[in-house]
Amino acid sequence: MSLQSYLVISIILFCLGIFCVLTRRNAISILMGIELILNSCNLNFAAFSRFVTPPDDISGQIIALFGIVLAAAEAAVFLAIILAIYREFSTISPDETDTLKG
Amino acid sequence: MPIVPLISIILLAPLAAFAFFALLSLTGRNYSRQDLVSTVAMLIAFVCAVLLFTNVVAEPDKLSHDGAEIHSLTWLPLGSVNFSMGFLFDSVTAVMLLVVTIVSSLVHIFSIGYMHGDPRYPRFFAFLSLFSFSMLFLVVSDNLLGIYIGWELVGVCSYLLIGFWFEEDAPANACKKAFMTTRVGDVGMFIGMMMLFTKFRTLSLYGDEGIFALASNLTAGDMTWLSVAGVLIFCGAVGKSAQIPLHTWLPDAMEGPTPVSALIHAATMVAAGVYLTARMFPILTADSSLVIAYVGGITALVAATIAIVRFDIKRVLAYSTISQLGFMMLAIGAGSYIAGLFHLTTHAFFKALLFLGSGSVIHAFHAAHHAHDHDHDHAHDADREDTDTHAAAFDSFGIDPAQDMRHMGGLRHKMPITFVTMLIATLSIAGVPYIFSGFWSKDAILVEVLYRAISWGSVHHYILFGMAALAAVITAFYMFRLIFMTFMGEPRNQEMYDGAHESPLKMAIPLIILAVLSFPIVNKWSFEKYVKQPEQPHIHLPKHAMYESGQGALQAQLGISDAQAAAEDVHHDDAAAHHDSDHDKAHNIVVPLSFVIVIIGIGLSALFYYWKRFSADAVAARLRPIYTLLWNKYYFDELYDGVLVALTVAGSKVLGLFDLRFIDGIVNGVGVVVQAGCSRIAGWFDNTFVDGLVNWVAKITWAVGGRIRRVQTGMIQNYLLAVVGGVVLLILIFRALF
Amino acid sequence: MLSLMIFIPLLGMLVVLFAIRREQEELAKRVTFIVTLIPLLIAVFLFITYDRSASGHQFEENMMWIEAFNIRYHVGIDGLSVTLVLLTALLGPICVLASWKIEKGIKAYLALFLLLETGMIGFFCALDMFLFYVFFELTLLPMYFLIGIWGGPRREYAAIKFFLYTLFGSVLMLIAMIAVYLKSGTDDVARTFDIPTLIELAKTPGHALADPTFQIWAFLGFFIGFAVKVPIFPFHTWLPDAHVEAPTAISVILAGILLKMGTYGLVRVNFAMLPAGMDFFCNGEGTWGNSLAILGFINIVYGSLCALAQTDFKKLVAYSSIGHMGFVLIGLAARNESGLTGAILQMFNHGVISAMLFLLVGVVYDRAHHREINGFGGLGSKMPIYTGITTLAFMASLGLPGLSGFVGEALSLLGAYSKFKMLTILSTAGIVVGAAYFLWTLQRVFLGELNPKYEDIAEINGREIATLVPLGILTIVLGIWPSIAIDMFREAVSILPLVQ
Amino acid sequence: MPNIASIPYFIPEIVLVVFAVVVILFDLASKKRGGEGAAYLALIGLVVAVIAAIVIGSEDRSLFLGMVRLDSFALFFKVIISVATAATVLFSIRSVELDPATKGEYYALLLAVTLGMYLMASSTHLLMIYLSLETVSLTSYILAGFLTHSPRSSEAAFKYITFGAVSSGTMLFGISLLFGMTGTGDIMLISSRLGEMFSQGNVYPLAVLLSITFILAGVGYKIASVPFHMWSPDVYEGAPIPITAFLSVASKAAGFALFIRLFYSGLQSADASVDWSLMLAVVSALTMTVGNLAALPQQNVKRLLAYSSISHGGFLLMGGVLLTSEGLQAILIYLIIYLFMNLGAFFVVILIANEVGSETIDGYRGLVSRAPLIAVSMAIFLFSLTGLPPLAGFAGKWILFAAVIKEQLYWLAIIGLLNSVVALYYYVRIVKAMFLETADDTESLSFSTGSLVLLLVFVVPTLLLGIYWNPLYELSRASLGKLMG
Amino acid sequence: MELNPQQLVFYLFALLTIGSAVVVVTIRNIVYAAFALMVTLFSVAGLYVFLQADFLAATQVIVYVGGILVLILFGVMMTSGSLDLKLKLERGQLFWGGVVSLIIFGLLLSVITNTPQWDNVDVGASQEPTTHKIGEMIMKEEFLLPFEIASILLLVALIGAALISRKEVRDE
Repeated sequence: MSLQSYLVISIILFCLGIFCVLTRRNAISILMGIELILNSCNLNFAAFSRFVTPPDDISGQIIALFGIVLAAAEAAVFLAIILAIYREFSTISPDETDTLKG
Repeated sequence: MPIVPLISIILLAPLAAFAFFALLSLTGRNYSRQDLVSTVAMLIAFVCAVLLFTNVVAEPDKLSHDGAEIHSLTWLPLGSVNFSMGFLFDSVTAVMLLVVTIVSSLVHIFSIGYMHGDPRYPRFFAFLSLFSFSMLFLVVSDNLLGIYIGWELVGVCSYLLIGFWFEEDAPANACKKAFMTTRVGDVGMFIGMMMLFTKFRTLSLYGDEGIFALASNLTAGDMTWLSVAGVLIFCGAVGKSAQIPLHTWLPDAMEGPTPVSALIHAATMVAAGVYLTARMFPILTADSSLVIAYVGGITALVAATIAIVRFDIKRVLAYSTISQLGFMMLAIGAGSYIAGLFHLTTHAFFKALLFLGSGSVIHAFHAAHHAHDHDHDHAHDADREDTDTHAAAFDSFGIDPAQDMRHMGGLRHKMPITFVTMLIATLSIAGVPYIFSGFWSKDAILVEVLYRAISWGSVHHYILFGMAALAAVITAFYMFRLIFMTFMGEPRNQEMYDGAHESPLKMAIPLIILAVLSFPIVNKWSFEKYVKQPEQPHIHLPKHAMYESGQGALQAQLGISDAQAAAEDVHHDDAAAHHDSDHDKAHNIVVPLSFVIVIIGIGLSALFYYWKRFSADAVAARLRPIYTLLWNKYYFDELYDGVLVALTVAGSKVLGLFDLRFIDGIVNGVGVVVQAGCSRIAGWFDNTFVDGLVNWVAKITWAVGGRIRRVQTGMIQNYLLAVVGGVVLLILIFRALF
Repeated sequence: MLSLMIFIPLLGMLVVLFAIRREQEELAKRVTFIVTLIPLLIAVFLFITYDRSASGHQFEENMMWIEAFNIRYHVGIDGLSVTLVLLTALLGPICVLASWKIEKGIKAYLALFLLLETGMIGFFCALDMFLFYVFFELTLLPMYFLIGIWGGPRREYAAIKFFLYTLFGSVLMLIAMIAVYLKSGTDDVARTFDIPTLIELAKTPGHALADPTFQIWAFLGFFIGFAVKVPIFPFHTWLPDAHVEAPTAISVILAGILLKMGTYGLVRVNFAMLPAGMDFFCNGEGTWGNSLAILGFINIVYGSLCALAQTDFKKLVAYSSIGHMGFVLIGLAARNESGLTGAILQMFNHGVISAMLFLLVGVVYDRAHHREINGFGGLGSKMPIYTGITTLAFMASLGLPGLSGFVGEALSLLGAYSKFKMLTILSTAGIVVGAAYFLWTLQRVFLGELNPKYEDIAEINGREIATLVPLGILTIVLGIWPSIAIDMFREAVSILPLVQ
Repeated sequence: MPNIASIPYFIPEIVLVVFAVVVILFDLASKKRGGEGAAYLALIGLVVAVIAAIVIGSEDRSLFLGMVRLDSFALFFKVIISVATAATVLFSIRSVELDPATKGEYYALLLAVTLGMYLMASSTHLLMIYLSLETVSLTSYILAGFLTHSPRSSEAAFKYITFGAVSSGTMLFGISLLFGMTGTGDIMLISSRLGEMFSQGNVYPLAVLLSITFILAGVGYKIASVPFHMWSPDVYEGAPIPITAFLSVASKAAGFALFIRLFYSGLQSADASVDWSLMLAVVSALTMTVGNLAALPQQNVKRLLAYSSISHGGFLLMGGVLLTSEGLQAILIYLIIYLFMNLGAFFVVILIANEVGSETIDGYRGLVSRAPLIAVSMAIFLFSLTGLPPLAGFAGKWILFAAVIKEQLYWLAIIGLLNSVVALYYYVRIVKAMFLETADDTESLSFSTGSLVLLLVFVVPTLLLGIYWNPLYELSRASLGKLMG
Repeated sequence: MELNPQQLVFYLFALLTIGSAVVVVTIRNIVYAAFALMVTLFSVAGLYVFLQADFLAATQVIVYVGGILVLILFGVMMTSGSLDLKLKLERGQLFWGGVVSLIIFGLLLSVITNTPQWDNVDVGASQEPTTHKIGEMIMKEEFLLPFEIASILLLVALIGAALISRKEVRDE
């Protein structure tokens, strides 16, 4: 299991995340896409920590740890905003929230 | 006598008179006796001019061109180039000063009577003063720039005075036309000045650094541009002196008050062109001289023929003036400086006299008209002619009755002084030998032209001589036609005749004085004695060049080179002897010819209009087919403007039409085209294109702005696509780059 | 001394804004009038005490302003600027008098006017390029408001158009200016904005500033900036709009001073500082070598033809300005003594004459409330004094010798002829057309039968005459004895990079 | 410097945290919720933090084992950010949009976001960079969505967070790649390692390009550069005006601080082969052009100012592509000036929104007769934003373009300056409405003295800094410190 | 190439990760998508184990699966009302999204195969459990500051999320 095999998984996740974010028409799906992206990043860090940095340096893992924490915080705020939006627009399909434009 | 102070007084006196008026006007008031102010100022100038003339009398040889006194100071000190402004005093200046001040003074006096009762009476005199100042300034200037300044100033005074009765459309149009037409010529003059300045770095005429001194050193290679420059300067004179093709403004200028016509459009301003051409005499080349001579000759003949068919007394005189100015130009172009200036002087007096006389008649008739019709109470009604009525030659409608000779006749009984004085002037202009000044000057011109023809063997000068002689005949004819129709015979309009009366004394006195001046004593005496002909170094120059380049044979086929060859021979042989013999030969031909001219001219005129042996109507009737044809083909003329040129030979009356249709038509046409076409197009271009371009850029900017705005759809995923797509694009572009 | 002159109006502005209550309109006008008199007095003093035999700058004040860029507060006047400073100072009080009838927000109007005057005087005095630019731009804002608030029906359009055009020009100028600054030194050798120093450096062979290629580009940058202001075809279209919409006094300032800022800039910067660039565009060879003269020619003929087509009195005068600026341009392009003298003289004279013309248009507009030339007729009999003054102004403007307009025009053309023969000859057509439109206007407005509508039209009043008389006197005096002006700048011209 | 030893130098940040907590507690404790006490407490916190920061000084120190750096550059931005925040607090007091009931949390969040920005200005580790960016972002999302009863506000928050999350996710991916290549998170080390790699040819340039571009997505979103700008008009329009002002100034400033430190300290060595400065130059040109063009048709003043602030971001970015200290100095100076003029303009928007109840240009019609002082101030701000002398905006523009032209990027300078002409057009639309048009309602508006004084606080520097800005230059040079070579 | 069990498991996880992620992206039912995401997150945790990042794997499971996923499910429940919310896909968006994603994939693929630092990496002996080390680094060494900041961040997120979601409660 070379570094590349992890990286391939990671970039696939990343691209799927991007694809998801771009094409799903539901706010929560977008959040899921974001989570995919963040996961791919974390996977990267973990992989680099294992393969690139010296064995005793686990800073990559720690960065990934922080990534998880931030993802959680972001998800919380995101969902809170989605709730607010839902209350006001009664929908969570993002292209209907387009009163602000031009 | 001190020169500078006197000249200063001459200039300042009329200027002060004008300034007095102008400053007073600013406060909204007028001094009712402005006439006295101006007249006195003019008389002071006259006295000074007389005093100045004593200098010439005292030292007749010194004050020729070589010894001209120049008093100049730097006017525009630019550093390495300086424009000076100053007085040039030589015998010509002295004579011109005298002429101008005399005529001007007399016109002032005449106007006191003539303009009496006009609501803008003070203004008239103020303008006259301003004009006198400008004219005098022009005369005393020692450099082209100064002359140009005076030149334009007299032009603007002419403008103001022609348009003096601006409430009427005709004067308003005429003054504009006069200014515009002369300005076209002035531009030519200005270009000529630019050429000279660029070459010589100065516009002063005399002195070691003057144009003439520098020009005398020019070589054959410079002749072409010098000729062009000379002709361009002459353009100014063409405009101002109403030479063909810029002559059309002068007849219209008759819309001005008659004293103005006498002063400006007969005696002084229009003669300024001749004066200018004479001043430029030393730099005239063979080519430019010939151009001048032809323009003069053609003008003399064409204008004379036009004059035959006029019925408006002032227009006859106007065409006569054009014709006489043509004579002067011809003289100068033919190399006779003295004859040209001499004729200028004599003409100034007798033509001023003729105009004032006609003014007297008009004034009298106007009074008669006035008695008849109470609606008109201003003098200017007498001067009106509807310029739009081109049928004037054919039809009496449109000519003011007070100016229409067909209403006159037999006035010699009513207005003896006017009749006698005008008769003297007419005899003078007709060139009745020996007794009248006009003979001497016209004779001099004919002699000079013929002399050139003989001694150079120049075909051109023979032709010119023929034109001049013919013009002289016609002059005698139409002038006596005027006299006969106006003063002789029986009254044609009894009502008006009855109301006519002799003019008051203040109008009569100037007539008498001018009549005296129409006798040769004064003029001839002064001219022969004091005015010396300057050298024309470049008349011979092309000759050398020709011989040196070995192209003599080819050039010899052309008339001009014949003339030069002849001149060269004269130069190389015993010039003086040759000169005398040729000159005598010419003289011996011309003097008898003059008799013939006068007799034919006056005789024919008498046959037609006095004895009525021939009916003018009958002749007209015989020519009527041509006429009717032309008259009915009004549109045809316009359609084939160019064809009219061929028709000019058909007769003088055709020329009359030609004048109105063609030249005017061109000027008007150009005016219309320029105004309606170019400027509109330019305006349109400006609005649509130049502005449009800018607006277009603005529109594009807006449109792009709008598009960008539409990109901002408000849909978040579109935004995200932009982000990710943007990243991809950036990477792809920069990957391609590196 | 100069600083006093520059900043007194600014001070006056503060006084008018903060020390005078809104309802004290008369007081505000009087105060402004007096404030504008002070620069005039100073300007006259400068004019009298100016050492005419010296070529350099006089009354200099020079101190450090922004050290980081070696920007200095450097003011001074030389022959080129002293006349324009005088003109500006003279038009100040005249314009205040001409604005006496303004009713809407007079306080703000006067304050903006004073700010404008500071900008204009400062511009002509500035000897530091940065300062020069700041003052150049400083005139924009008050102008925008003065046109936009107090102007005619299309004022908003005119104001923004003026603003945008000028700003467009000035940004290009900004680039050129920064480039010149950066080239004037290196990181080790101090750079400078000092105009006299830059002029010297640009002459020094081998110096980066003297590099012809650089100069050509810099020239273009500056040129476009000034060309918009002058205005030079095809950047001129803001002018008719702005002039027509602006209130009378502001039209006077626009034509009298603001246009001169462009030409003054051309002389001061393009001509003096970028001789190689100038040479490229004026050497008479090929398209580029004739380009400046061609533009001058186009301005003359085009402006005149456009003027001929106008039926709006004010627009006609506005277009005539374009034509007259062409003479300046062609005189400059000649790069010789007479051309340059003519151009500079023409700047001053056009300032005086066009100011008169606009004031005169204002007079008749105040009475008739329209400016349609064909809508008048025969006013000459009802308003003789007005007609007289108008005739004087028209004659001066169409270049009648003996009045000031002639000298500048004639010298420009004389100078230009030695370089651009054909173009100059073609340009003389402008003289004829100029006469045509002025005379035609004269005829349509004043001659002929009196339009019965104006049976009761009032003659020009004392206040209006008072605004016109000083200008009229200048027109005549400078026509008769132009050396008064020429003496001022002869030495300054002599040190410019002339080409004989 | 080890962790414990670092703490004294970290007092400003600690102060902010403490005050944030105190504000919440105070707000909970105080009987009258929604009072201005919380605001003034927050203000005090900011002042204390700034004073502390200044007292601590700007001696170059690396704190917390290389996580953050204390230097003059950071200090400069801390002050700028604090001023902007303080202004925002003052604006918020006067804003009628905000629900008084939640103002306590609001001010606490403001302090928290300030903390995040402090860190953005001083982070020297990839993790800290990401963390600080997220702190700021998350708090900003909340602040943008803070308005009750306002769908616009919620929508703004939603768009903001979606956009921000994707951008920062992308950035994190880029960071991970960079980390993978260099094996470290310390940007100084990254710089030297990248330099080594490039000099040894031991690198795949596309990888570097890719990671830089991905990182740029995060940074660019913070400074709202094209194509990462699209959130900002919508968010600016929807968010409470004080927050809009705050985002357009403080957030942008912090973004630039981050950008400069990351790109100049960390990635400069990569520029040789991956010409990111050229890439950014293109981005900068696009940013200002798009911002300006899009601003042209706007009717909503807030939105118009949003686009204007995008274009100003483009201007600022111009200074960042030069790789010269002049360019960075220009950014710093421009930021100071931009701070005053932009905040001033937004303050006027707040005042008008309060009094007239309109955010559209029509609401500004005839303002000069209703509130002359406000109208004149607004005109000054707008013309300063245009960059007309003698206003401060010109000084900023001047220095910026001088730096650009010095590097002979003439094309960029010309685009920039032409943009300023376009900018004039839309700024003048507001001026036109205020001065040249007449109001339907001619009743004159009255404003509290405090508001007017606050307005003057922005007007005076906008005027003075245009006339004399030498100190700014000196300050910026000092602030740049050792950042450049 | 022969597969040892370890590799087999790895590929299983890899397949699971990608497969479930594809499901997340493509499936219409949002609840299914959420469950697919759970699988993904679990598999990633598994990969962490392979990377000998035991603490990370644990955190992944606890925080992601236990926290975030539950949040998401709550969100789904609270917002959509009906569980089978149909998601419409806009063709243009789908197309361009696909294109962009593919391009990025291509670029990244090129990066990971060509970056010299990531080639032939020699992996050392298996490491000790990382929990202790992580604790050390976070509490004592350079990651102290990020840890504290992260805690503040979480606090802010807490307050903020509460504020925003509380907002409509107050509305009533």
